[in-house]
Amino acid sequence: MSEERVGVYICHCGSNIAGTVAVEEVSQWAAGLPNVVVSRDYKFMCSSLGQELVEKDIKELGLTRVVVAACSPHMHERTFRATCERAGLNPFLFEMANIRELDSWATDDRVAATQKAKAMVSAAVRRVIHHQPLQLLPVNINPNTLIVGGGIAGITAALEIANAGYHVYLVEREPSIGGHMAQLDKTFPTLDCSACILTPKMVDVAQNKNITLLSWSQVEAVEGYVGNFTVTVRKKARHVNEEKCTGCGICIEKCPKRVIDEVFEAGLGYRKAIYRPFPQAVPKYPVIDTASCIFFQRGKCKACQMFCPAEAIDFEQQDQILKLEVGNIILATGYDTFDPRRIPQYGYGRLANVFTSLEFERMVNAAGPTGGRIVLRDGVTTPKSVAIIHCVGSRDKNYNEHCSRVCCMYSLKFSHLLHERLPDAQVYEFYIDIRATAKRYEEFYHRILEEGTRFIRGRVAEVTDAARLPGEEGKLIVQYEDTLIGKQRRLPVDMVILSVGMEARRDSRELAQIFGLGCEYNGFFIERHPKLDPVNTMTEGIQIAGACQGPMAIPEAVAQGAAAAARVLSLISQGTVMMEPVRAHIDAEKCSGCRICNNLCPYNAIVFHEDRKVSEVITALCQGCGACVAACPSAAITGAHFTDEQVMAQIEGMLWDVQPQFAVTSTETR
Amino acid sequence: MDNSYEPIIVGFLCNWCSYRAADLAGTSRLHYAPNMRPIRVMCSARVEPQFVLKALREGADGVLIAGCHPGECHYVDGNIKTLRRYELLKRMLRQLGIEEERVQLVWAAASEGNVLADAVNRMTEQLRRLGPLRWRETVLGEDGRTVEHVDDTMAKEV
Amino acid sequence: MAAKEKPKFAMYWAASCGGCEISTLNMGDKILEVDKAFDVAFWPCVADFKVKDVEGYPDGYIDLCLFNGAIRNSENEEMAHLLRKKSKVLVAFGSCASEGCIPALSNLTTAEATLRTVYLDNPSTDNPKKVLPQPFTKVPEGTIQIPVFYERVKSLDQVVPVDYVMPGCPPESHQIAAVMDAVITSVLLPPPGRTIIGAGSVAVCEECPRQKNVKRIKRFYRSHEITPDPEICLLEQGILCMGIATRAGCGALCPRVNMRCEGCYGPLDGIEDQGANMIAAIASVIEEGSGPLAGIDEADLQRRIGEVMDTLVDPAGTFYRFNMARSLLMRARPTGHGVEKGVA
Amino acid sequence: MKYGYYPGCSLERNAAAYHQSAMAVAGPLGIDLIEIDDWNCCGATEYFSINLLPAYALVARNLALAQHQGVSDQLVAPCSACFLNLTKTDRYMADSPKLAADINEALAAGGLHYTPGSVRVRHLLDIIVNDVGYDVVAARVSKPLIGLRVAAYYGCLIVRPGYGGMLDDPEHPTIMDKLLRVLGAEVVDFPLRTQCCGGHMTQISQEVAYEMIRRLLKNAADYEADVIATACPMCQLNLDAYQANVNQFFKTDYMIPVLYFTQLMGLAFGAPPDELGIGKEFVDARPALSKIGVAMPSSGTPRRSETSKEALPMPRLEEE
Repeated sequence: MSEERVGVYICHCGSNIAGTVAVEEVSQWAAGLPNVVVSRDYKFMCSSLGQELVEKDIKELGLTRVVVAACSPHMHERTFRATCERAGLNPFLFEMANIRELDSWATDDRVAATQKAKAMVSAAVRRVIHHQPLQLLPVNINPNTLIVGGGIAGITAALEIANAGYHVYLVEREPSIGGHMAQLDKTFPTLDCSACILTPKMVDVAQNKNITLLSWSQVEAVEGYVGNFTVTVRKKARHVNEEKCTGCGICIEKCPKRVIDEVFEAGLGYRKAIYRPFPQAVPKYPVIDTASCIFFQRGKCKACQMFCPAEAIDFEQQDQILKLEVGNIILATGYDTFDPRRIPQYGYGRLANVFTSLEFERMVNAAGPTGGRIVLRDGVTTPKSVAIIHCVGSRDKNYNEHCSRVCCMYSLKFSHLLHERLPDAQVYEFYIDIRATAKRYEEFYHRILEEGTRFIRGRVAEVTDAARLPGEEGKLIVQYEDTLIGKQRRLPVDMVILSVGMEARRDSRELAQIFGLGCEYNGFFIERHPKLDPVNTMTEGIQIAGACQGPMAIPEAVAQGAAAAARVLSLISQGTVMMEPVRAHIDAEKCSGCRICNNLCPYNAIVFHEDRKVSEVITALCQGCGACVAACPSAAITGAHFTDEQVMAQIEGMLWDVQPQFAVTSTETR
Repeated sequence: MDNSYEPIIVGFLCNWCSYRAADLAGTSRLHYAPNMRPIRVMCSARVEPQFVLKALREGADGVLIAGCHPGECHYVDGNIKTLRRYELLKRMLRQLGIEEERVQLVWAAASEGNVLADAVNRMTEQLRRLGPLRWRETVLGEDGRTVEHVDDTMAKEV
Repeated sequence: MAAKEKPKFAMYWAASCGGCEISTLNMGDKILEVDKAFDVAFWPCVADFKVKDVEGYPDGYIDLCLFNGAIRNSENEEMAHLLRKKSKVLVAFGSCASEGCIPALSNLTTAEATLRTVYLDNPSTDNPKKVLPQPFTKVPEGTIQIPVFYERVKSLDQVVPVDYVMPGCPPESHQIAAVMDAVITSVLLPPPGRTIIGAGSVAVCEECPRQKNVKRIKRFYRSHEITPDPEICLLEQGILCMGIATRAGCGALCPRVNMRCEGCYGPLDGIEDQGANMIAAIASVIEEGSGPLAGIDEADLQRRIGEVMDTLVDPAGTFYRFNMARSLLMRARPTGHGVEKGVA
Repeated sequence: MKYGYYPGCSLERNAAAYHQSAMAVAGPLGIDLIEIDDWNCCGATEYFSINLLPAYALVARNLALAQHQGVSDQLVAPCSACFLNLTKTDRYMADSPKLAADINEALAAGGLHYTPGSVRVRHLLDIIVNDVGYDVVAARVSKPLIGLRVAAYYGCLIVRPGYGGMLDDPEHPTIMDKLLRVLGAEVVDFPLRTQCCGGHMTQISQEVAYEMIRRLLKNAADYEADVIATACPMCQLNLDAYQANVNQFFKTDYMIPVLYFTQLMGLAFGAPPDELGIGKEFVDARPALSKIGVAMPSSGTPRRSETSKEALPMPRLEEE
């Protein structure tokens, strides 16, 4: 019988726990458990008074172990560890029993809940006796930061960190930073020209000496842990020498090969084989698209090289593999739009004059394929009537259940632009609910109402060109149900705009695997806590910002970019961060060199010493998962804070009410 | 079968996915059978078959191991190791006369509180039908008889 | 030890095969030194001693008692209690006494099934009246009493407290000799309390000369299905060698001759269940299931892994070959449908 | 591949061409259709609306026969109405044990019984596309239908979701388009591919039926289709037989022949037209079919070419 002196504290949590679990009964019952010297129950253990209760007992009763039965360890484990520390007790000689989320909130059966609470308290007491004092592990933080994704969120984070005086690597997959925002014409609700408010920030990025911009580059592998990441980046060959190129653009002019620009122009415009996505691109150096370049395909042409005044074209340029040492990583990889071809009845791809919202953004943009003129697919006729369909692929069980938050607002923006550019055009908007939820959004909605857009409440069933009634000839007919008048209607229009929703990037799962993150079922990254910690992830040292975490508009993306930067800056300024001591350790005396554990560690934290024929765990790299601890056939590997004795004792404690009245023959020396 | 029998399940929940799913079930007041008694481990790969046998021996009627979906493990592939161990353990338990429903492995992501709740309800129902295990009493206890209480009344004619 | 009178030595065999006695005699001429140093007080295998002789001894009369063999029936238990009373130092000698060994494999089935297989359901038995051994049988001359056949085979320390344990099936002669030397020269043995003597404290791999690499097992092979490479670790070739989870001390005798270690020296310190420990170790290094996991089909992955595990025949019998009696569950559940009925 | 074959009444009378052409293509495609002995009418679309239980029993009798004659556990019904009725009955019997009991009680009078789910009902188009496969069909094509502009008309019965396996996307099916393209024809876009042809409305209210037929003909004409291919005797009947009435009623002059897809497939396999029932249709198909092998550029503006400079590029459809 060990001589540990355990204090047990049962929390009422107001009525959250006491409402279902008979807390007094559990507390009195716990007092009778072996090693328990004091057992109290209190209304709010996490309150300062509750904590002082524990501190007083530790000092006055000489407690060597503490058990608190309250909420989830993810809520207040840190609070009570600090309490123990203040009272001079090692914070790891403490165990929490979650009798709220996992017990009182999950049933209304009072008797069963109390029985379960007793089991969890008994398990915690039996476990805490075997706890060992542990120290947090200091880890120093490399001040460099890696930001993946050069959209507005990534740009904001990069500038915040760089302006604070620390170095940032900004990796962007496309030839230029700017992300989706660079494609937009105006932004809601202020109707600022998107490029006008974005390009200054892009120029800042280019000119900031603390930012190393790696565009046309991709992250291929990440190793290490918070403060000490090693990132492998592939800087793809631009076939343009960045030192020599002045960005004059002659090569783009002279290039004879014209292809459809599926990325920046959203398939509505063209670009050359050697191209810059848009004039204000940052960096300004063009890129050769080897798939469409005549030289790379058939070995002839080289027009760009001939006309380049700075001899910057270099066909032999090879991809570069860079190894970046960084302390923190921010993922700001953005989103993809929903592909409306998945809804055949809306006719996108079949019916010429059905456009996606991104196509319309490019069309309405002065630098776009039509120079800002709103025309039909034939490039000539201006539409007299336009229908904008909301929630395409969003709020729909067959596609994405989530609301993408931005489509209502940009649809209203489209209405305004249509009224502005085609005064005599009639605009219709088919909506389910207008979601104008942020500052000055509702006022913007009223303004559009006054500008004469007709709002029809109802989901559009089909867009077809099969005319039936007079006046439908040669038009797109929108078949819909108007739920406010309870009728089915057909509306002939010239042009249809599909307000497509936001989805996670198509490759978000592969990216998550590279960075060791979790993905929701729909592909968005999982944040540490949806309400209180949206920019942090479960992996220490990796933050997420912007639409890669979920659908959001530009203001939220900027806010999250800055939030992620603030989190990084706090880590950098701390210089070191204390890491959980939950690690594995190999006792060389017990290790037989069987090497079972060698390939079990996803973080390569286990190395084998050929000379001494034993394996060893590199504590810094170990993340404490315990896979090797469980697997070691000689029990030579112990896992701090999750040892075999602790868990076995916990199991025994958990099953206190089913121990047999008579033990198997008494001499059983177990 | 005495109707007062309530199966007891020892549940091993991994800190990053299934434990948070259980937390989520609690915060969203999803009521599910209180028969599962949770033990938190950092990863489902930390659960040793030894823990499962210990739980069964100490009186549990069933053991539930819950981890992250393959591909979503916080430690990259801890859950795959758990799956391998589970598949081998399952085959050995069958030889020891323990029904397959008594030891189950389920995947529950951090956002799938309902999935975990359903799994617990389903398993509780299955164990109610199977009846108590009570290893020490029913399996080990029955030959607790010592030499003394054997007497000649048990003699049989040949 | 009494100054001039020689220390008393005893060796008993409960449910055992006699291999331990043979291994003891295998010490060669060292046995003469034992004879010189000890007075044999009770050694039924070697000389005709009677139980009432032992009952006549005062308590603690025997200085060293090597008890091999598992506790299968009531007589074994009686003798265990008797020898415990009469011996100062009781050693659970060999795998049967320490953890059940081969006799305990019958814990994987039922006592009744074992008896039926031996006395009824096998080709060479002619038992028309279907008579099974009973504790008491009335015959014209009176009542015959034979020991009670227990439902569960136990290890020695599950019936009486044991001072030392010498694992091995059988314990190697050189280990026995070493222990006897220590007792004869009264070298201070480690404190009693089921302390392991005559074996190492690290796994067999340390004594095994084979080259060990990182393990990636594709499938398992039974001994007749593969001729192993003599240089490389057997487990890596898919042969279920228990060496990784078994105590050293035998000098890796079996792996040296291309035979897989079957785990007879028992688990290492801190291991509650050798079988469960083996599952944790080898299942983790199965190759199936490694590789990219994004968007994998979960049911198909489970099926593929299941197929690899099917190549490992009779996991319980393999993992618990020597350790069944002291495993966590100690026996199979008689009412369980998976338990082979009537098949030995 | 062996299948039970349920021709249905239409394929014996007004849709004989469908039966003939089906038989003609079954051989080269390796499909063995064994007719169910003593089958009866399926009640088409009318009987269900008159009296439910006898209608179900009527259809279930065929299922029972198919089950007991045990030719194959799959029954092929080329006619869309029969296909849907058989599928619906099997599904509703499986879903509601009470209905199944009542039906089997009725069947017992004739010494028959049907266990729901034991026969899988398949449409002819389904087995050609999914069991035989496009590449096997392509291998059999000896006279590709080059130059023939075809509108693929599915009708409203065969792509309904919810009954057993999904044959194709209910909103926008494409399997017949792909099949005809494999036969070498130029398949035009046909937005009203699943719009109803009026069914038995021609008996109840002619004006309504004529309007529904006119829409289909107009849509096919707008896309300059030479011929409409269909897989349902009722659609063929309504579009073909009433084309003259529609022209008279709406003062239009549509001359679009309506053929079964198996007839076109037979032509592509090189079978002689009269063996495929060509000529049985009201609107003579021969003038249109004369275009096969003569790759005449169609008149009118080409739908997809981007010759004009200002035109904006069209997004590509996935499988094109």
